[in-house]
Amino acid sequence: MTEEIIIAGFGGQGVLSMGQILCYSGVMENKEVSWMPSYGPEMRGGTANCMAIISDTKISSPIINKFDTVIALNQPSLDKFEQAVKPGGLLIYEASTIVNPPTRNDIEILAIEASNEAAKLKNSKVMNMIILGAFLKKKPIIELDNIIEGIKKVLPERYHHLIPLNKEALQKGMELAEMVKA
Amino acid sequence: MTEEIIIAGFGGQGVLSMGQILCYSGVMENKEVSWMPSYGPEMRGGTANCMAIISDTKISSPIINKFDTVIALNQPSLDKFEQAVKPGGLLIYEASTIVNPPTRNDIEILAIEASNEAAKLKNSKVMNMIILGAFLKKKPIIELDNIIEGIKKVLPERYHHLIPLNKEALQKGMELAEMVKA
Amino acid sequence: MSETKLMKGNEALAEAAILAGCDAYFGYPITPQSEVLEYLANYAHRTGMVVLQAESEVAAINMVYGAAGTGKQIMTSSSSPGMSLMQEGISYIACAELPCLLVNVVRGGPGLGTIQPSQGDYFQSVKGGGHGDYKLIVLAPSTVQEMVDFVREGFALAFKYKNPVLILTDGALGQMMEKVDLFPQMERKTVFEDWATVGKPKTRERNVITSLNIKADEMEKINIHLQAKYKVIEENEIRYEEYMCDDAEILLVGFGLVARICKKAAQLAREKGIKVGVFRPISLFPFPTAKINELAGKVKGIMDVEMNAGQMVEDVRLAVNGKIPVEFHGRMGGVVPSPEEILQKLEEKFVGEIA
Amino acid sequence: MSETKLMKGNEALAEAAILAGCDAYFGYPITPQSEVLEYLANYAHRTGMVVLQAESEVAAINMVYGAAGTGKQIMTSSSSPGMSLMQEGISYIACAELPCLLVNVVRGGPGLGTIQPSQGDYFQSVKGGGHGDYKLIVLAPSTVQEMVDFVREGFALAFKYKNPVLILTDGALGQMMEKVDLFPQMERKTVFEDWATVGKPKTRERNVITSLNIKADEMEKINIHLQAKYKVIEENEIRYEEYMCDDAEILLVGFGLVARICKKAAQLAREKGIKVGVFRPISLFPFPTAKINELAGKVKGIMDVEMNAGQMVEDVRLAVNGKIPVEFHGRMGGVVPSPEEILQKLEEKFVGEIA
Amino acid sequence: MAKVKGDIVIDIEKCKGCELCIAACPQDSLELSRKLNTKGYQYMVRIEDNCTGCTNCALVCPEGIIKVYRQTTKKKEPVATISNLTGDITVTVNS
Amino acid sequence: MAKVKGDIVIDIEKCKGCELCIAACPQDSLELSRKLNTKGYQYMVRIEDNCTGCTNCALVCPEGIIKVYRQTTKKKEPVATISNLTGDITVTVNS
Amino acid sequence: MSEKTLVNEEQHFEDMIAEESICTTENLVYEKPDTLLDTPMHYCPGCGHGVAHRLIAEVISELGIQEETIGVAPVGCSVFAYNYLNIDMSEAAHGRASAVATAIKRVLPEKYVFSYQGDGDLAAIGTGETIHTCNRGENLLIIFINNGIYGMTGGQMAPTTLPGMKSTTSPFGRDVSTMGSPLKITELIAQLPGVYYCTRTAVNSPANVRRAKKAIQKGFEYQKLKKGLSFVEIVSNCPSNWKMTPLEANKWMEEQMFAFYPLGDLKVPNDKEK
Amino acid sequence: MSEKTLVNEEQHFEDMIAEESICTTENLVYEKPDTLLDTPMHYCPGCGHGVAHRLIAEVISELGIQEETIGVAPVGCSVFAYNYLNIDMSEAAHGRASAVATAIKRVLPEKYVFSYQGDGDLAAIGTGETIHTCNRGENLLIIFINNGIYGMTGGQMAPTTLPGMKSTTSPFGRDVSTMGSPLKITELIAQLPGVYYCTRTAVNSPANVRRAKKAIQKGFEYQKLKKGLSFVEIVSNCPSNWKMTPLEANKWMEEQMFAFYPLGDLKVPNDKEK
Ligand SMILES: Cc1ncc(C[n+]2csc(CCOP(=O)(O)OP(=O)(O)O)c2C)c(N)n1
Ligand SMILES: Cc1ncc(C[n+]2csc(CCOP(=O)(O)OP(=O)(O)O)c2C)c(N)n1
Ligand code: SF4
Ligand code: SF4
Ligand code: SF4
Ligand code: SF4
Ligand code: SF4
Ligand code: SF4
Ligand SMILES: [Mg+2]
Ligand SMILES: [Mg+2]
Repeated sequence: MTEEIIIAGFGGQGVLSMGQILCYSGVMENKEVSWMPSYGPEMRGGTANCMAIISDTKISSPIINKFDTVIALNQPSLDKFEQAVKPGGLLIYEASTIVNPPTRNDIEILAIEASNEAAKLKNSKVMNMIILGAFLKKKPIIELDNIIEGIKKVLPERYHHLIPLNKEALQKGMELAEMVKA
Repeated sequence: MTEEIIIAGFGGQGVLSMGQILCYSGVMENKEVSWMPSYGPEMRGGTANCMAIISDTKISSPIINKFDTVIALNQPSLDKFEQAVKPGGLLIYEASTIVNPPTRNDIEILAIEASNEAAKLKNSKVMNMIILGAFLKKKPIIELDNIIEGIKKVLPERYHHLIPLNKEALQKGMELAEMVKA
Repeated sequence: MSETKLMKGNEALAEAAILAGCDAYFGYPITPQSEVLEYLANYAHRTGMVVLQAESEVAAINMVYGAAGTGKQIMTSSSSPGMSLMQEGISYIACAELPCLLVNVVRGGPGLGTIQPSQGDYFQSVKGGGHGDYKLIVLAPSTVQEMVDFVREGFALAFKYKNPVLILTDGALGQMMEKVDLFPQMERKTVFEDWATVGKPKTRERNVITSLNIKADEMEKINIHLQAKYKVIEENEIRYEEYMCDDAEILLVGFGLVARICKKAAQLAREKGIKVGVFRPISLFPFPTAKINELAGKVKGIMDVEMNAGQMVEDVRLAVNGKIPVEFHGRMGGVVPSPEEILQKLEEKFVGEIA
Repeated sequence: MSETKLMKGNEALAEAAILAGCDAYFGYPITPQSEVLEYLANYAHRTGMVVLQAESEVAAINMVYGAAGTGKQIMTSSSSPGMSLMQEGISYIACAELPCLLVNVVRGGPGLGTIQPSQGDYFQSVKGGGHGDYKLIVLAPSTVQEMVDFVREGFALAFKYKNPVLILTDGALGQMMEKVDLFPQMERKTVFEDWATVGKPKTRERNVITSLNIKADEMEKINIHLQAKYKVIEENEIRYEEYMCDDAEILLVGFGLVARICKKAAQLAREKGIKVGVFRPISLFPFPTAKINELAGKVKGIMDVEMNAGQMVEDVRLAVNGKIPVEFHGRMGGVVPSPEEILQKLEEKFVGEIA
Repeated sequence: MAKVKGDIVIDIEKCKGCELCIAACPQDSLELSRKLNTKGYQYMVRIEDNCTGCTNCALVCPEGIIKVYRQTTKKKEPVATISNLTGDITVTVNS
Repeated sequence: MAKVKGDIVIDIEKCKGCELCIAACPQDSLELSRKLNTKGYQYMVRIEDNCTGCTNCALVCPEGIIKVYRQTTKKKEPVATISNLTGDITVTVNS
Repeated sequence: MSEKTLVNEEQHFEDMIAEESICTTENLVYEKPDTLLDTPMHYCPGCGHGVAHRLIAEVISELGIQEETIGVAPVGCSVFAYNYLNIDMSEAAHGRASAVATAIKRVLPEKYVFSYQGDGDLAAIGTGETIHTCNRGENLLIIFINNGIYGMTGGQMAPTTLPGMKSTTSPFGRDVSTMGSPLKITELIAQLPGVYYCTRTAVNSPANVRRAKKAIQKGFEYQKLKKGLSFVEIVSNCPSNWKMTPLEANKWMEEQMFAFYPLGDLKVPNDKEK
Repeated sequence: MSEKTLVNEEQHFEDMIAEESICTTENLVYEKPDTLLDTPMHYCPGCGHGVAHRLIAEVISELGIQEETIGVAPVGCSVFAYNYLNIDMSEAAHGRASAVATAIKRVLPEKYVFSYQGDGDLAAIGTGETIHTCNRGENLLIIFINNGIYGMTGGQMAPTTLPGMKSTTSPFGRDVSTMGSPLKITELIAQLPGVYYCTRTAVNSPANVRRAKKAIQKGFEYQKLKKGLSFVEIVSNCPSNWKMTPLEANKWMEEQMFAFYPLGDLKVPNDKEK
């Protein structure tokens, strides 16, 4: 198994930590992982993205330009990376703010209204976890328990009381993925 | 004609200006010239030397290690450069301070008591001009008049009243060379 | 007993410095390597290692010079513009034969450039960006694991040869996270080197750290000594990696991150039936000249890939010495080539050669 | 109408700067080139040229950057350690495409080294001692006359290509006196370049001098543009000198002062009946690669001679590309090789080849 | 003090919602929007009609995006050209 | 003030004839030699026998080559070993 | 955001249009100057750099010297100042802005030249250039944005970081015993004879903004009169790296920074030899 | 040389031998310290560097810290200080001696560390390092030899060159309007909180030599007490480049240099916050 993912959105949407959580969780399952942020000035206010690779075998290039899964959390990211999904791959996007939805038909597309759902959970910050849940539903490459362990690694100690909420969000995402699929 | 010379002595003995005078004078006679000082920390108090080349044809290397003429104004310089005279070449040295005179017999050697003679002229600074005179006697490569012109170039304006004295010293040197030769 | 962690390249490198028993780090912030200083500021107290944010890179490298003169394990890190400012100091360190570890997390140049990854400082690192004839031992990691390993190895080489060692990496390796096995905590230096300026006991002559010798012939002797040392390093310390080279018809050559992308390109090529191998120089000085020359006898052509306008390719060509064509593909200014693009260029350049 | 004078290399170069209409000089004292600043401090008032002793070489090169941005004729000079400190600034200048004239009167390195002549900074000058991919146009004079001529020529090239030009010379050429023909006084710059930062009139967009482009793909475009420019320079600006190359069986290759010593060695060789020619690259970048390659087809071997541990020899070897053996003889740390010694080495290295 | 009538126009698309203008307004005329602009920021809106045109908000605004108007006592000139006026309004309302 | 008996010994081979000691000597005991040492410098000599051992000359000497002696009132110890004494004298006179 | 006063803003604007608008050219009492371009600035919300830029632009516009002014941007968050100011500008290497400005002024002595520098730039890596530019009394203006931190690189300690203040490189707070006290470089500079005018301002409040503008204006005016060097420090904020909201940042600045860096003139023409 | 008092010196010495010599070990009241090696110094006749070296050696010998002291020599005429001082020493790149000293002290906090620097070194190219080393209050001693000129490179203008003073790069005299006023860096440094002790001395007269030695001694003692940075300026001469005899040079120094650089303490422990 090798899963090559890019996650893109605004800075502050939790783009980088989503990738990190996947990688930390991957490590717990003894997988090979690599996480590559687009660092730099865009991080300030602008857009941010990271590539994550989770694999059973050694990872050669940590930088790639075609992905098994693209996760886009805003319109610019969606515009930029829609074409980067490998044929037959998966595209997940946060749908609440999208005006121009994707158009490809050779890939699987999942539109998740994660912001709205997060609002329902009374914490807009868990939007990314909802999306992550949706992803994991589609690509169950890592055990949910290990994802929780990964969250513990990425979340500073003082926020660990929010882990149940994050778990809830993940599950919500999984549900939504189920529904969209249907 | 190509004359390759090295002049060596203590800093302050007028070593560098002797070479410069030869070169300036050479320029007046439309000769090719090059003057290369040993610059650097030795200049302070220690020893100094310069290589001068005067030639009718274009000068290739301004740095050489065998010379037609070596002029040594103190013991260390004599010790260092005696072997650098080409066979059949000329070695002139200031004899007043020399304890170990040169020993080669495949070259012409001129010992000039220039310091003592300079003292007689009541200006120890013209010691170098006496030596230069001796050299010019042996190797009349440049007209005396042009040497005087050369001195004018090298000597700061405010010392130009000393030119007659220098001329006298040059002539003294020529005389001495004559005598030694005899 | 080693520990597996998921770490950012820069942080892993900093952690490795602590574990290697590094005695002091002097540095100045610059993207994309500021995490090194930041990590050390947070964790170096574990060993009591000195961490000092200098007022500039010029100060930092001269602090390295001073501290390295005491015979301790000293390091600094910077990125391209900062490294340029260090060139005078590096020349001094190399000439004074001080062991120390330098890290350049290269970004796109020239000038202020970008903060994206690049390999544009190969020449500076390998040929000597500072004045005079000197060599750094240059190691180019291609994984976060090597960012860790080369710290320990770098210090060992630095002391073995009394020579500065440079880890030449790039912004991507500095910023990316991978799994790393950390080595156990090593002791900090407690024994003084006999050449070090630590205070002169009665039992020995005073030690002097200097790079000055005002007499040309003596300065030449110093140079001859240095060149002789570099020869020994060339004989003993060449490091490289071969990947599917055995049956390769075409060789990709690249260092650092690029080598990994080349591997992926080679995989893609093999999927298409093109026998491509990858040769990765790990030590850039000493350069694996002989090995490349040997491989040049076995393959039809070489494509060297770098994130610059073509720098290491000169050393590859010098090694190949005209035997076979050496092509070059480079991306500049912070752009990272993709595996697909490398394969495509390879096909273009060796259109005749490829079955 | 030109004037013949006997002048020290450094002073002749400074005089040439005044005559060329140079607008400003910024520099910091260092042996063996301090005479440049000193001469200018004495005589620059003739044209009103700005002469400023900076607080350091780092300040000086950044002053050059600032002043060059106004489109005027700006220069600096230094010697090896000082040039190392300028590397960051030079990389900025090259990237911002500012015309200016740099002079390195090389001394023996590395480190503080000696103040005697050397060619140890060839790599730094030609490969780029600063970070990133950039090129200086590098001219290597071998006479005091060329110290004069290359100032004028250097400014012309700098403006033609919007590129810094480096005169790479050495302490001996700086300190020695030779006859020079000076050219007549040229006008100082009065017309503003359209890209210069001189105050934005309403009639144009503002001008910005920068080397920053935070987007990697845009920074790559800047690099592609620079590389294309360097190609054009390579096509148009190669300079070299041949000396008795026509019937030569062995070639001595050397630049600057060394080429003159090689000529004398060639004379000595011919006296012994050995047909030796001398090839002198004048422009070190662009390097006369094609010409050397051509000559390599005609001679049995090449001995490259440098006052360093072997730097330009790499470019010679790249040019020869394995055709014939390329030997090297170098002296280091401020020692100047003698003609006799060169001849002897040549005989040793080509013992079989020489009739 | 006679009440002066003032007003402001801001370029909300460039507003970053820093709230410095809000803190600087002596009239408490300003607040943040609930909606986000396309850059993802809440932006500043005038919520009270008591602006005196004191310019405080504009002075402290880091983005330089506040225009301040104050009604002068002298007889009004004909208003600016329609195109200008529309321009302003368009920006204010929609962007 | 009781006149104190002093003396100095200098390493003339290292003297550079700067004359700073001469200027510093309150007793005018010092002068430059007419001869040169092997480095080419005139060197300092004590010309008057009125030295008080005040150390002024030694304090200002840039070369650190002046040893100063002052006769103590207490009974003399046997003089230093002959070899030492000779050594000093040799240095003073010939070098 | 206080919910009670928040009205639906679209409705609100519609109401406004309905009213007779006073927003006419003749009523315009404040707008950004022409010299400030419309390009949106890349600064974080609430960052003082924006205000400082605008003030420079205002002064240049008001003095009518846009065509004769050359600015020098540093390496720091304000590296892109040339994207916002509609004048000829040169970007300078980190710390060297004052050397760059010196050279420009020397070759173009009739033009107005200023450098704009952060505290890392001016008081750490650029200390030598700063001191010597000031000491030579170069006839130019240095604007010094002191936000007590390295903004651009993500919040490392600056020479001006306050004692005990946390930064990414002083994670346990600045320890003056190992990291030194904050460097009051402006106090040092004020003593150099080449410096004609030296003042410390801020842009946190309307009153301070006005004073800062006045100071910048003087800097340009003295330059015209060839008086030598003017040095205007602006104590500023860095909400992002201080990890505060802009309002918290300004409050902290007023309480902490102003205590250490008191606002006011350090050297004024009448008091030159102070 | 006054002919009248000059006696034949060889005769004179022979006379001395004839007399009973008082030059015995027990009568020895002054000789150069052991820490100063016998190597002849390369300095020009009358140069102040020699005295300064000797004083450092005396203090080190007297405090008995030869085994624990590490010196840092600069680039400048005193680059060879390590040839004369019998202690472990590091030569530093031009201007960076205080950075080098900082690092040595940081890794060997129990040792004594000093840097020895000229005015070009410390106050021109090394300004940044000087200010920051002092500001951090590094626990070491900086000895600053101010001779108003670049000695080693042949007499170029230094930051400390006096107004109107000629040098090879100010051949018409230092023009303060273009070259700035002499930089009183010691006055600046005295104000930094990290600096514990700051004084200006000279070595032109026996009394000043004694004072200078005392100052150097304090510098080492405060270091032992971990008080922070001590800064000892020694106003010195450069007969060669001033183009004067040593005596003329010292006279000129007393008249001109001391007027601009008045001797005395700038900061002493009791007056720390001055
Ligand atoms: C030679 C060099 N060193 C380091 C850097 C990295 N760097 C960029 S900006 C900066 C500091 C910025 O801080 P400051 O000057 O205070 O400006 P601010 O961003 O706070 O406005 C640093 C260290 C660089 N670009 N060049
Ligand atoms: C980077 C660098 N720049 C310049 C020099 C040349 N240089 C050597 S010493 C010196 C100045 C010496 O003056 P100062 O520090 O006052 O010491 P002094 O000789 O007067 O005692 C200079 C400019 C150098 N060696 N290295
Ligand atoms: S102009 Fe004054 S009153 Fe009007 S909104 Fe702005 S700050 Fe408030
Ligand atoms: S000050 Fe400016 S940017 Fe900040 S909220 Fe107000 S209008 Fe928006
Ligand atoms: S010790 Fe005093 S009295 Fe004796 S020679 Fe020296 S200075 Fe003169
Ligand atoms: S002070 Fe010293 S060097 Fe100078 S003359 Fe006296 S003994 Fe000689
Ligand atoms: S990082 Fe700080 S200084 Fe930079 S733009 Fe953001 S708030 Fe301003
Ligand atoms: S040049 Fe000046 S400072 Fe240097 S040794 Fe000579 S007198 Fe002393
Ligand atoms: Mg800052
Ligand atoms: Mg000096």
